[in-house]
Amino acid sequence: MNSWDEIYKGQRPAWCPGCGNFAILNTLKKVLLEEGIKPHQFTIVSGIGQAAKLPHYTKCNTFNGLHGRTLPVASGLRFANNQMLVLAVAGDGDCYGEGGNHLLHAIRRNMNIKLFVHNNQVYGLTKGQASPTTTTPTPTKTQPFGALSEPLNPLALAISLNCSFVARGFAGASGLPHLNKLMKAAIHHKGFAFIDILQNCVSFNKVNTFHWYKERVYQLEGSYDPRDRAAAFTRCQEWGDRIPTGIFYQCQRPVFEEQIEILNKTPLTKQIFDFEKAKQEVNGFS
Amino acid sequence: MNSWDEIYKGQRPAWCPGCGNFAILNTLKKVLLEEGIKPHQFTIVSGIGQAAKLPHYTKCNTFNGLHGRTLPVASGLRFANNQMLVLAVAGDGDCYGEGGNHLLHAIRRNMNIKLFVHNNQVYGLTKGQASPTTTTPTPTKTQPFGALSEPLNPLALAISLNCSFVARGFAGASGLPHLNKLMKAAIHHKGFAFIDILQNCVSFNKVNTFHWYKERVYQLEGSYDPRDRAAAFTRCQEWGDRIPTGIFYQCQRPVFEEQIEILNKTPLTKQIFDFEKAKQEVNGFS
Amino acid sequence: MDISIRIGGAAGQGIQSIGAALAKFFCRSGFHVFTNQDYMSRIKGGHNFYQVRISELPLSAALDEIDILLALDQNSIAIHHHVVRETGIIVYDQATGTADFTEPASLAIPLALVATEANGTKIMANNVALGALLGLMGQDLAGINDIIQQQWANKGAELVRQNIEVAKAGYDFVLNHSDHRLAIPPPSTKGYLLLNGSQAISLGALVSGCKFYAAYPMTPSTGIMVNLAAQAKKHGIVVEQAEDEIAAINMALGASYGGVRAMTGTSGGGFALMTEGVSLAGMTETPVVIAEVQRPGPATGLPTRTEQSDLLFILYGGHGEFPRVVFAPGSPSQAIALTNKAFDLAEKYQIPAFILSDQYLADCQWSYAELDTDSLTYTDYRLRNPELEKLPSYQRYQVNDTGISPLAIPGESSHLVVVDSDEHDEDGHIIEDAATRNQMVEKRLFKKLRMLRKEIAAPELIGHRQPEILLLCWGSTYGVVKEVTEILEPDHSIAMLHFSELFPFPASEEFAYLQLLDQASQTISIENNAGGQFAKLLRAETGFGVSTLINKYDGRPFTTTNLLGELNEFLG
Amino acid sequence: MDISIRIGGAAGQGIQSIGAALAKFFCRSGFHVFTNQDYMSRIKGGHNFYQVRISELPLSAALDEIDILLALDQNSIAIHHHVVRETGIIVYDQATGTADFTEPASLAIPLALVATEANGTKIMANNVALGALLGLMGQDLAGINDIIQQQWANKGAELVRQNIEVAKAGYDFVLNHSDHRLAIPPPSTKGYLLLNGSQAISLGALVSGCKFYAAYPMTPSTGIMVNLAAQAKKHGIVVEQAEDEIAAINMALGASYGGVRAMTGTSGGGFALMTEGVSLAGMTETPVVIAEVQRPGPATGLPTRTEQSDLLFILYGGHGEFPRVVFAPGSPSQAIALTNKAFDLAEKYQIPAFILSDQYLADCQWSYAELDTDSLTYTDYRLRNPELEKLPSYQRYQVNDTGISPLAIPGESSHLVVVDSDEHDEDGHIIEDAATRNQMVEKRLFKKLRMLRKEIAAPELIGHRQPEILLLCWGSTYGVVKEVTEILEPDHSIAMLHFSELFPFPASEEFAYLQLLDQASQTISIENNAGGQFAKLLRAETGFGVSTLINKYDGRPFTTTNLLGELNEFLG
Ligand SMILES: Cc1ncc(C[n+]2csc(CCOP(=O)(O)OP(=O)(O)O)c2C)c(N)n1
Ligand SMILES: Cc1ncc(C[n+]2csc(CCOP(=O)(O)OP(=O)(O)O)c2C)c(N)n1
Ligand code: SF4
Ligand code: SF4
Ligand SMILES: [Mg+2]
Ligand SMILES: [Mg+2]
Repeated sequence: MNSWDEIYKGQRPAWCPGCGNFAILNTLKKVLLEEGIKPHQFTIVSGIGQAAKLPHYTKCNTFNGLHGRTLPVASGLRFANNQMLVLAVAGDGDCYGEGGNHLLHAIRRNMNIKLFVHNNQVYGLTKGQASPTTTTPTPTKTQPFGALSEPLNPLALAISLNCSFVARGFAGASGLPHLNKLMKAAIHHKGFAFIDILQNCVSFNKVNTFHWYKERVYQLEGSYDPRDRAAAFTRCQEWGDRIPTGIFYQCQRPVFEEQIEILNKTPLTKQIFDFEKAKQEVNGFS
Repeated sequence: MNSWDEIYKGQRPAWCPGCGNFAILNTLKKVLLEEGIKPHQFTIVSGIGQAAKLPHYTKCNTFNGLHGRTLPVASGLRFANNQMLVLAVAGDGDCYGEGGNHLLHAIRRNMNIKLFVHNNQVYGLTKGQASPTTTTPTPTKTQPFGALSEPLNPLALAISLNCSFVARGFAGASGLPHLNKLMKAAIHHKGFAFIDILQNCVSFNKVNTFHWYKERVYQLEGSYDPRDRAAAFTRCQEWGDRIPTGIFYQCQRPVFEEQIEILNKTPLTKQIFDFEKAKQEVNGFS
Repeated sequence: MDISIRIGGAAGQGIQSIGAALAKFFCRSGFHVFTNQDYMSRIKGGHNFYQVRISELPLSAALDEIDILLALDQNSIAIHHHVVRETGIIVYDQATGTADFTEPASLAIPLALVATEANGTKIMANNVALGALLGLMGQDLAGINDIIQQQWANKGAELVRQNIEVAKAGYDFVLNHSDHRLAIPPPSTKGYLLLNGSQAISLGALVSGCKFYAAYPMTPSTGIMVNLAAQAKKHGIVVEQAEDEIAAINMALGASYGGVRAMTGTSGGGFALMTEGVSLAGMTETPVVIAEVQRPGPATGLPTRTEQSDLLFILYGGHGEFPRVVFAPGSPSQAIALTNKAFDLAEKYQIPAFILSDQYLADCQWSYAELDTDSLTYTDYRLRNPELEKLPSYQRYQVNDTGISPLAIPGESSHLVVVDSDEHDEDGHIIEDAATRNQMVEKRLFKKLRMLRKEIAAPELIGHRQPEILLLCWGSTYGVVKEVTEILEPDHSIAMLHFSELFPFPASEEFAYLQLLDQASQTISIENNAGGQFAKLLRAETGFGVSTLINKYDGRPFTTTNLLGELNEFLG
Repeated sequence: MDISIRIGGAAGQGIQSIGAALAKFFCRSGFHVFTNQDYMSRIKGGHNFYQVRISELPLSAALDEIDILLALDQNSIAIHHHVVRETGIIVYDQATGTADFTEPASLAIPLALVATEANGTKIMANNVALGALLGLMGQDLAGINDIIQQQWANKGAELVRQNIEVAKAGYDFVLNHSDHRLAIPPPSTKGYLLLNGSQAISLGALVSGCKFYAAYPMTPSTGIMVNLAAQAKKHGIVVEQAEDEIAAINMALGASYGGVRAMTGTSGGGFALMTEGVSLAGMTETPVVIAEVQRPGPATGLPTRTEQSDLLFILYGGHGEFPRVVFAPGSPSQAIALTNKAFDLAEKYQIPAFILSDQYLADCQWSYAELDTDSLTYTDYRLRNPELEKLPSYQRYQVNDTGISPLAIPGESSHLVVVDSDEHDEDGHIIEDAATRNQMVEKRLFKKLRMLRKEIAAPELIGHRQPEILLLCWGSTYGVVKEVTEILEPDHSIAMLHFSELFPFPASEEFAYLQLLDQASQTISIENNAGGQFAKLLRAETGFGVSTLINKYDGRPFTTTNLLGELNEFLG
């Protein structure tokens, strides 16, 4: 057994054999080991879906909440404890469908949260309905006329909101060393860091298969400058025969919780409550 | 009384004197008259807020629903009746805050809906809290540390989602003939058309006042090409000393309801239900 | 004759296709069939089972003891071998299992090998098993050909042929390798229809003129959407997957406002997101039908299992006060009828109407000789042209004797249709004065409720007419309580009272069921939940408190076997 | 002495600042004060009023008849002149109104003119009116200076001085132009505190160690957020405006999981969006306090008015079954105590705890000599270091006798804190088996509920000890029912029973209130709703059906006057 697998050993995954989620899970474990982050030092907040089961399959503090509500919980946790490393793990349905509104506003807040979206372009756990990233006009059992909506481009969306870290990774073997780097960069980034991870679903996505991705995916060239927002916006629209991965956009923006003075010295959760002082407020009021 | 005011006369507005909403209302009435659209031929769907009261102040079919839920109702209505002209009217809190998720997916669907957002950069009806478009770091009574989130750029967001018609208007007197044109263009556009309208709130927005807008607002030059998505993305980020208005982006995309065969001939609401045929299905099933 | 076959295996092994084929086979042969499913929230692996019960008499529940276990993996043998009757048999895949005990009997089949030897491929092994089961039950194999044909049709004729061959090989394997037979007498009738709760609700919607269904996928409600989607083109129904449940109900309301019958469906967690929309339907008086297919909560709970724990939430979900109807069908046939009634009342009274289902009802298949379509109704209550255009004036919320204002369609005529989520006047415009408010509450709530109460049918009494022991139940427990009542009735003064129309609570004018309750020495409320929610409702509505609660909240349905066990101590 | 002053005008005319100053003035002078507000959902225009009632005795409700009407526009004269007592007077702005009747007396003041003549500006006209009112009531004007000082402090000393001058001018105007006086005897005590329900709930949160409040603005709940935000820096509280109510409750749960006491607040429509999160709190056993400040529904309803129509929704909101506590304070002082108790029980039992308020309670100000802080409690129930680190192992959902598993803070120690919205084992990991499910329902629901029941206080009985007539009420109607009971008690065998702790429903072991109900010949439930929701709850929980319902659902609160009127026919 690898040492990363030993240290971060969790429950036995209930994923299908061949699912891209395994590679993401293992990459994350390696990253944690390489970064020297101990299980109790981070929390994974997740929603509901196949991707969202991930925290159970590693060893960590876990808040496995509701479908779509990953980011508000992660934000609340950062408010309570701004010394906790908070990872948010979600599926594409979870984060771009049910949870779309929270994504917008979490990006705007720019709290120090690392969001990893396992984007398999389908609803996996509920058996193959179209997700916001499903290619048109894929017919499914619940889309009698096909998936007719323009597929959502999560990178373009994030860049439009001036997200301070926007990346795409690929969960295929060839992409893992790169994904490892992206995850580390996200963890080191100050502020909200978002990685959309292309992940194959062997059971329900027969279009965007492992091979489909593998043939198309490549890394942004070394000369690419992620500080250029306009370029990032253009580049992230490349999708089809060739699909770039890497850090598309990164900028420095004030981190939300750092702007709140009362959190500067001690995390809220460690601040001692002065009951007597508070009681004085009751009759001092008016 | 103007003829537009007579034909589309509604309830007496409960808006504050000096509010930018009056100008938007009157411009809309003129547009309707000039386009020859009779009161019963269109429906305004709105949410809750000052902006959302608008349909009561004109004469039209009205669905004044819940805060934030304008677009799903408008979509449902278009599904039922794809011959109805559907206008969706919302505030910035309504559409970008509470209703943010619906905006994403309504843009993706590209149904034939015209969305007019009265963007006063504040929650008006609830008395002055920060909205998603409020300038940082404005302090308010509910933002003790100031509004710290990056203000949302609705145009950039829409362009990132490949919204098929993206425009900005201004509700000041100088902007009204232009707003009139924008509204007409939106109505003639095939698909989802979105106008973010800068509107002053005399009671609660003391930063982005009428004069503040007036000094900054100008129209995109005639040579501007709204078909260029990259340029649109760059241009819509201009905000500060000078604020452009006009059609930033326009493209042709399949209209959602036009792709649904069963809607092609007759709107759903006029299709006759064949009870006997349906009953046969019950025992024919298995 | 009463045979139960349980097919166990991991998700992805195809137990559902074997089970479905088996059920269809017997149903078409003229047997009554009841099927139920037990599956995990995962796509591959874990452990699931599918049970098929067969009899010449109507069935309405499952048993715990089985006659045949088909085990596709070792795990299934370990979990289920102890419920196989002494006379029964375990059939298992020789490649994946061993049965190291002598009782019950067992038969190992090298499924893949048999398939390949019959010129099939390994993935056809399931049809070997299917053929083997039919062999064990001494059936004429011919009937299975059509079923295989249907299942494999879109894969081409050659594959169909191969699969038929393979099934035959399984059948022959049994004839050659085992003497064990479960005698099944040849049936007398022509064959039955097979229907589960999801299909029934979607058929109910279809036959009620539902033209728009918006939903967000959520187990175990997705079946309704899938079934309606399959009918969309043929019957002109728009099925739209919304971005979330909030959008789903608001879209349905928009479509209903636009003039079509509209519906949404979800499970408890999704319904939680819809309650504001329900209240909007109440205020705007927009007809809408909502199916809530329950699963065990709270929160994500047990996503693929069953529970009846959202009754009180459905009754009171949504802020403010407005009328609604709540139906909880007990069987697929009731589900058709009550979905039809929900659409009718939703439009007649311009209110939200609920169908409360659960995973158990959704997934269980019942067999029927024929479904009643004569009592189904369709009345278009909307005000359309030419009547509408002829009116001198139109007010969406006109106050009149009934509380039901005419429901016009926007755009049909020159009259405007103005609806508002704020309190409003007859025209639909915002008001704040006390007098108009009072008038609207009177119209919207009191007047309608008075009439609605008269629409509600009495609960159904089965069994003894003056029972000592009265079993109370609602919704999906109908079948099992019925079966248990029928078993016990010959020897006990027992009856059941099933409530499928729950709100407004049935009046006891026509049928004095309260008297029955008062006279019974034992009143036992049987619920698939922990809180005894129906018993609470009964007391809130009538003041009557039941003497005993029997609750099951482990995510599994009652079976005839375990309910009989639970009741034992009360039978004296 | 019992004087009521009503200030009427359009939104934006500043009636609130006049009313607030007046209330403060009398309160500080040692009078008891009760204020209530009636306002529209608009920022400018329309018609609002603010009422201040003054007495040397404690007050808990409003009257319909008033002694002084200050009318800032003609509309106010038209609407309210008929409720001015014969001995009363109407003071109005000469520039905007006329009083063309002889009774009651009236006094026109050219407000703006008086202001400018006193070297002020027109916008100071409100202080002319304020001074005039104090003149009419023969008060010593000195006390108003501090209040004006506070109100205008951030505008600079010069403006403060001018405003004081202007108030004096108004005062003098009355002395010179009117003989009408409402004699108010000099008070004997040192002055009272003035507090409304919103302030009380926020103080209750503050004093309970609330460290995180997330909400989305919604009338009439926003006051809580505003008050807490004002204390944020001083007391180290993070107040965050979420993008919607769903985010608000999920943020609160995230913060609570992180180790801090967390709260959210909203009104009915916002609460509708939170029910899934409530269920999540139930499943994950995450403490959270939720204030629901009711307004008339359904849907948007009457956004700035009052109603008690979300009781059953709060009790059963959220899918699945889990314990909760629901408190409905009847006054600001009860609101402090019950908010404190809600925080305590939420954390002790790891459950969602509700404070049910409404616009009436939120906005009404009560006066108090002193607020009880001795009975407030603060116990930190969380498992922190060093105890936590010392444990050999930790399981978030450990099964034990109490059902309450230790609540550790993630990151504090090397132990992991794993919580899950799916059904889970003691470690917090997903399970699907029936045995663990049963164990968790037993732990989470049954065990806790048994203990929780013992935490709930009995209802409060006021009046006759063996009443013939028993008035039942809950939440914000406390004050008015109390006042009415006290008025009637001398001549009737009457009492009131007020329920402020509604769920779990109070047991009748300590205080046999059910016996009182049985013995009373009339039991009258008084509710500010249409459905009689409390009466339903009472029957669901006890089987007792009240004899009469008195409901008010026009968006306005009961006043002493109208409730006395309603009760008249039952007094025999
Ligand atoms: C409120 C709510 N709605 C719907 C569901 C059902 N549901 C569970 S997972 C899921 C979607 C899964 O898709 P995705 O988020 O892409 O994750 P994946 O399984 O593909 O990893 C849905 C719709 C739910 N649990 N809660
Ligand atoms: C679910 C819900 N949450 C909150 C509210 C309260 N509310 C009404 S309007 C509004 C915001 C108004 O701001 P905006 O949408 O920008 O409209 P404006 O008044 O500025 O035109 C809010 C928060 C509500 N009605 N419903
Ligand atoms: S269904 Fe798809 S996403 Fe889910 S575990 Fe299987 S392969 Fe992975
Ligand atoms: S509050 Fe602002 S937005 Fe609302 S009516 Fe007044 S000026 Fe207009
Ligand atoms: Mg997915
Ligand atoms: Mg606004």
